[in-house]
Amino acid sequence: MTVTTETSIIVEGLTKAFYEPRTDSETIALKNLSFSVRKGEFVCLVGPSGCGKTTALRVIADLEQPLSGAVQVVGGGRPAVVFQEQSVFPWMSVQDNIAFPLRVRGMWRKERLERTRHLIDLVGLNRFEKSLPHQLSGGMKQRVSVARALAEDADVLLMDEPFGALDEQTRLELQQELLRIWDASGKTVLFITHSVDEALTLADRVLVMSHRPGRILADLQVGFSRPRDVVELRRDERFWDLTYEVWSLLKGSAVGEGEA
Amino acid sequence: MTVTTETSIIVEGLTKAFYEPRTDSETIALKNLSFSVRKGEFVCLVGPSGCGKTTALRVIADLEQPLSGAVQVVGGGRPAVVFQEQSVFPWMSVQDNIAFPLRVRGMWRKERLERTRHLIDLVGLNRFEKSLPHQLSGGMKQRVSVARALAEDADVLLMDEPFGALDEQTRLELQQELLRIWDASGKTVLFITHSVDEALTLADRVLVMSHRPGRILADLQVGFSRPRDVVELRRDERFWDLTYEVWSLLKGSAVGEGEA
Amino acid sequence: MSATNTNTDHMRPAENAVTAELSTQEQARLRAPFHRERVFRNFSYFSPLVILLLWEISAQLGAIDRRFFPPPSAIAETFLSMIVSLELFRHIGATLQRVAVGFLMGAIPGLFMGIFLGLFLRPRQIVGPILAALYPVPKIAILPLILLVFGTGDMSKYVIIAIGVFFLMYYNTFGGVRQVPQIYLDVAQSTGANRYQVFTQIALPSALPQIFTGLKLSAGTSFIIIAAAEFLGARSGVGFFIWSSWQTFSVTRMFVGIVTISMLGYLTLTLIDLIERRVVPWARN
Amino acid sequence: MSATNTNTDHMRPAENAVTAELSTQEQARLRAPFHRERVFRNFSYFSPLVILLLWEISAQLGAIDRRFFPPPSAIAETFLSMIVSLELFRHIGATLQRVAVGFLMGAIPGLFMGIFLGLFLRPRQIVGPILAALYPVPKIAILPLILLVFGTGDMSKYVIIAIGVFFLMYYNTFGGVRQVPQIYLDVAQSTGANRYQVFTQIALPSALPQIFTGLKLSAGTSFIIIAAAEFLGARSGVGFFIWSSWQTFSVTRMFVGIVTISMLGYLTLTLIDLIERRVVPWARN
Amino acid sequence: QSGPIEFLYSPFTDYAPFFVAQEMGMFERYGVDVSLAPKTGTAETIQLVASGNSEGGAATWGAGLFNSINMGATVTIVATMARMPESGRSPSPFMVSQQAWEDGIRSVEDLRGQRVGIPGPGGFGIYSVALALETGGLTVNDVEAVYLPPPATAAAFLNGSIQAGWSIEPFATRLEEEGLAQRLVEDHAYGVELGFIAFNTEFVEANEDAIVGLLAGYIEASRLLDGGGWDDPEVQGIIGEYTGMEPDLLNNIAYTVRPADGTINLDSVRAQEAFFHSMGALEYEGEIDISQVYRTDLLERANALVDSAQQ
Ligand SMILES: Nc1ncnc2c1ncn2[C@@H]1O[C@H](COP(=O)(O)OP(=O)(O)OP(=O)(O)O)[C@@H](O)[C@H]1O
Ligand SMILES: Nc1ncnc2c1ncn2[C@@H]1O[C@H](COP(=O)(O)OP(=O)(O)OP(=O)(O)O)[C@@H](O)[C@H]1O
Ligand SMILES: [Mg+2]
Ligand SMILES: [Mg+2]
Repeated sequence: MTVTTETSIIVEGLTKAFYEPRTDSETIALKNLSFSVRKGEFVCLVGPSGCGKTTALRVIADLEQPLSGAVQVVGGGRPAVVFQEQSVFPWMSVQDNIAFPLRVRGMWRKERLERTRHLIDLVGLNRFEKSLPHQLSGGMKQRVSVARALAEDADVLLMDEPFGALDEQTRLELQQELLRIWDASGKTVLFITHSVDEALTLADRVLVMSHRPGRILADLQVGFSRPRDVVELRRDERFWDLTYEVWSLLKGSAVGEGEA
Repeated sequence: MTVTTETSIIVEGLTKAFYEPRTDSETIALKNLSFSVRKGEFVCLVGPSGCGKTTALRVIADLEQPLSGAVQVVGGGRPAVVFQEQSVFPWMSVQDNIAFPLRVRGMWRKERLERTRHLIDLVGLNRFEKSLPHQLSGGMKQRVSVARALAEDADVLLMDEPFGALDEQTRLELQQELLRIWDASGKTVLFITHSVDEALTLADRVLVMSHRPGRILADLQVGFSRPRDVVELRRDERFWDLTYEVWSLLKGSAVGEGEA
Repeated sequence: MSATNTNTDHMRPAENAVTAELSTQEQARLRAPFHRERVFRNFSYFSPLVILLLWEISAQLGAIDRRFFPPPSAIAETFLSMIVSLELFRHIGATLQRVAVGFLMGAIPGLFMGIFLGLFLRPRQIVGPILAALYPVPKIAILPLILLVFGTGDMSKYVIIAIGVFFLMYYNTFGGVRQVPQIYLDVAQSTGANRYQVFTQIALPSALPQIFTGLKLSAGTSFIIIAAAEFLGARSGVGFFIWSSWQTFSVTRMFVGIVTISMLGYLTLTLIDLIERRVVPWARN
Repeated sequence: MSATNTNTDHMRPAENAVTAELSTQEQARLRAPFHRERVFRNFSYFSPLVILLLWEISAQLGAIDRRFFPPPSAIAETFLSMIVSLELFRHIGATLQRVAVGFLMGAIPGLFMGIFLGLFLRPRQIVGPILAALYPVPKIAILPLILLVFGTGDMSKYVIIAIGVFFLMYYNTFGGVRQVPQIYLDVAQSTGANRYQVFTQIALPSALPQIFTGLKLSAGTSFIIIAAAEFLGARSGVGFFIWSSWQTFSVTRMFVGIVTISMLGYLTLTLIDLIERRVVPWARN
Repeated sequence: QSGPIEFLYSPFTDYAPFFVAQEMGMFERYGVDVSLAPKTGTAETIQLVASGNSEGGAATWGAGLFNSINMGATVTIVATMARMPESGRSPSPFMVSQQAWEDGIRSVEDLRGQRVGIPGPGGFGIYSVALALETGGLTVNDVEAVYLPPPATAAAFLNGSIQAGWSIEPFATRLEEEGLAQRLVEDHAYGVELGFIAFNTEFVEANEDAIVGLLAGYIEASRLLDGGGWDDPEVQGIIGEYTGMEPDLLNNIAYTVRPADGTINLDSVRAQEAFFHSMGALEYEGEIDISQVYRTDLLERANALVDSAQQ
């Protein structure tokens, strides 16, 4: 772990709402959200569906503007993003999709394909380099998105449920790879997941959000030593304590959107 | 459990391949896949990403034709399907999306909205009936798809990772609701999931698929009594035995696509 | 390894969170861009006036020959006198009526043909090439034949417009339907939707954005075609007015006609834009 | 509660599964639809011949007036004699050259303007209405002005075609770009792509299907327009040939011209279709 | 003047002298370099010439010309382009459709209230139709005018959209051959001035010699044609090239003619002006001052040139 005391992401009093001119109505997605992520830290964000996780991530990625409050990504470079939605370009082959961030930087095709070859290995798509996305399964497309974000080699990685559609085996492998890359590179990672297991396996800290409009309900330090063994972890009493804590926080908060 | 001895879904020697005329190459998704599902049974299908689960489901739903082998859905009516992909119609409001299958049957708008109101409750989208999909979060869209499939009230329900993008709390709630509906209605359910936990929580039987081209590696009976309590279940030794069995099956089979 | 910083109010009752409201300033800031947009948009409808302004200036400065490009002020003068004498209205009425009928006669079949061939492979393969072969037939060359079949009256003008509109609507609708994501068709098929339902519930709405492109192209083209068609066998209509003015070298009157027909077209296009904004609310922006 | 029916071969080495192969019959069955499709498609290019057949029959049966609709066999005869005398080739050459130049002069700016206005709000709001106001200006009415500005030579013909093509390409490209899913633009923005890259890497490929619709419409329209443009002030080209045949009521010759120009248009449309199939392989079917 | 003189024409046999002069080297012989540019109507010709975009051109009389002169178009008229012959078959007969003929319309009087095809409201066509109707005591207002160009006229004759209409050779002959229409009046327009040759005024003033040369070539070609040259296969080939007509169509039809010296019959022009006045097509009162734009000296010099060359 290369967590320092420098701050990497600062979210301060962030409020974000969506306005619908047709009905002159508004949806408040985030209200006064504050948290920060230190440089090199791996933070997971969990919270009920529709609570504003994606919205927060989009504001941090500078894809949306805050209504009030401030968001800052400290230090050079823009964050790399893995989107929750299917975001693979249908007109590019798997390898071109993955190498796209390098193309943006003006790298030659030969070089960028060389540089991203190991990412194709990493996500297990070796025979599919030249396939177009419509020839892939749902999980395979998701793996392409992950590889694309890793290709950027940014200091900050924003990941929105990146392993959502993967079988456990592939998911575990990619989790391990992500941790390895994170550990070796000192990247800052903000990782949205709906799996408490996953959050506890990966994170230094878990932020638990309330249901919409999202606020931070709890900021839990996850103190397990690294590298973490998935099976070992589950034998640890503290794992279940934390799981229980997160669950009860979510339970107190997550109700069907309309039942509140 | 209302499992009878009648068969509901029969898959017999199913082979399915995709041909790419540009390169004159083929991808064999399924090779000689055979299994059957009894009427009223709840069967989960797990397997590595890209192994052909979605393909199998699409053939059963009559959206693709088998290359060889046979697929039969016994008894009246076509199955209801929840797709893995985002499949909510962007031009329809949440309530119209959910009521779409009833519209297909020629029901009047008033009646079909009435009939589907409880489904909107069920998936917790009460304040969003009139919202358009682009105003929803990823998980909310997925909940719309689930509600739409339930609106069909078909005898056979085919679900492709329906709860993939949901937080655990919402997911647990919907799992319980699904089980309740299944129990009350005697539906046959074929449920694809990448979560072994989920499979063991829901299923009467778990089918484990090999990596591509997909075959059935194991057909595991899940004998827990119902209704199942999620927390209780995890205290049961057999749960962990089964988990271990599935995992080791998957581990033996699931390798990155290209590494084989 | 345990909660260090649990937000103190995390046990607030959930209702509280839902009643969370925006401050007045936030409310205002949230709406401001939309209001600004609306204002800007309303102004932007008048941006074509820039052309007239440039033209007026060039004419006044003598940069362009006033005999052949009379300044908009002169055109406006004639325009007003023709409005007062109601002369123009007769022509406008005739043109609008022909455009409306011809437009509908072409757009409706084009729309249906586009959806139909977009959805079904075999008809597409057989009928598609036939339409592709008919499309480039030079309409002006077969005008006498159209007159032969439909007479010199308004029917032949409807038909001429309808032919032009048909192909624009057909190709755009077709393209739109071909781009309907397969998943939507799969959903429809899995619910047992029949062909008619796939037609109306899936293909049509999903192709709407491109259908609107077709409508805009068709509307613009209708006015272009009617101007040409009214050169033939008509005694009324803005196209006739332009042509007869030109025959007698009444340049200012001719420009009154050109500006009138362009304005009619522009208003129609703007109207379609407004309708699109209402009917396709899910599109980007 | 435990494995009851474990497939015996689940421990087969993984390689085995990958080397799993289809039987020869399966191979054949897998490819059969594609071969069948190819054959059918190749045949379907000739479906327009059906029109000629129906026409021939009607003419032979006397159902249509042969003075105005001479049977295709008679047209073919004249056609052949003109091919032999090389007379037609001069006209075809002139027409094709004008169409090619005019098409490019209109399509390229139309494409760029469509992408540009599709991506950027402010330019769209200012320039969009100006284009909408210019689009319905009746081209035939401003022909004299075009002649005045561009002279009586080929340049004015290029310009006339270019104007028509411009708007078709602009509106279609614009529509396509407006439909680019926001997520793709978000991806580009998050990787720090500059405007030029968004232009070429995202907006252009994503709008390609609709751009192809625009290309097809433009190509068809180019041939329609050139026929009209060559009516006025040309002494070569298929349009001139048609027109002079009409002037002398040489109906069979006129149809030779009409069929020639339609065939040129049809071939161009078919060519664009083939290119589309290669360039947009990700589209449905 | 550098480069060739751009001279505007329409692809009709009326303009044949220009084609012949160009292709048979007559312009060249008189020392002018001419490039013939096709155009459509009188209005375009005037516009292009007056604005200096083209140096000169030939076009037909009509409301367009009168109005443009009135509004100060800077053109100078120098010679006639063509006129109707004084006798014999008309190159532009007034025709009645076969169907109307069979329905009993055998004379101009029978056309009262019927539909009559006219090419347009401002040119020779409507004037010619008015003259034809006058032979039966009718005016244009006694019939229903339907504006149609020749090709559409054929269709309109067949489907009964018009009962009678203007026509022109070789279209008229073809209509007869196909049994679509018959000649009803032939003698209505004898001697009527059809068109003129005009140049940009500034250009004329600066290039008198070139214009004299061009006119000389034109006069020589006219004399060749009106002296029986129409039957020459070489001439027919040239005309076919410019008009898109098959050479055999050029036999057996009537042609417009030109006086040997190319002068304009101003009385005919005045009569046309009066007619368009009566139609309300002119934007001024009274007569325009044609002499202001009509120069005869250049034509005289050209005639002298040709005469001396032909001796
Ligand atoms: N339309 C297609 N064209 C070509 N290949 C395809 C197509 N659809 C699927 N495939 C291939 O078939 C295989 C199985 O795909 P499928 O979607 O069934 O996988 P899956 O088991 O659902 O995976 P996941 O869990 O990732 O969704 C994959 O290797 C994929 O590349
Ligand atoms: N473009 C939009 N217009 C209107 N409302 C929106 C828009 N995007 C999001 N919302 C609303 O904002 C809220 C938060 O959405 P967000 O996508 O951030 O949720 P989330 O936490 O990512 O949920 P999930 O886990 O389901 O993906 C939701 O209630 C949603 O309806
Ligand atoms: Mg989200
Ligand atoms: Mg799948």
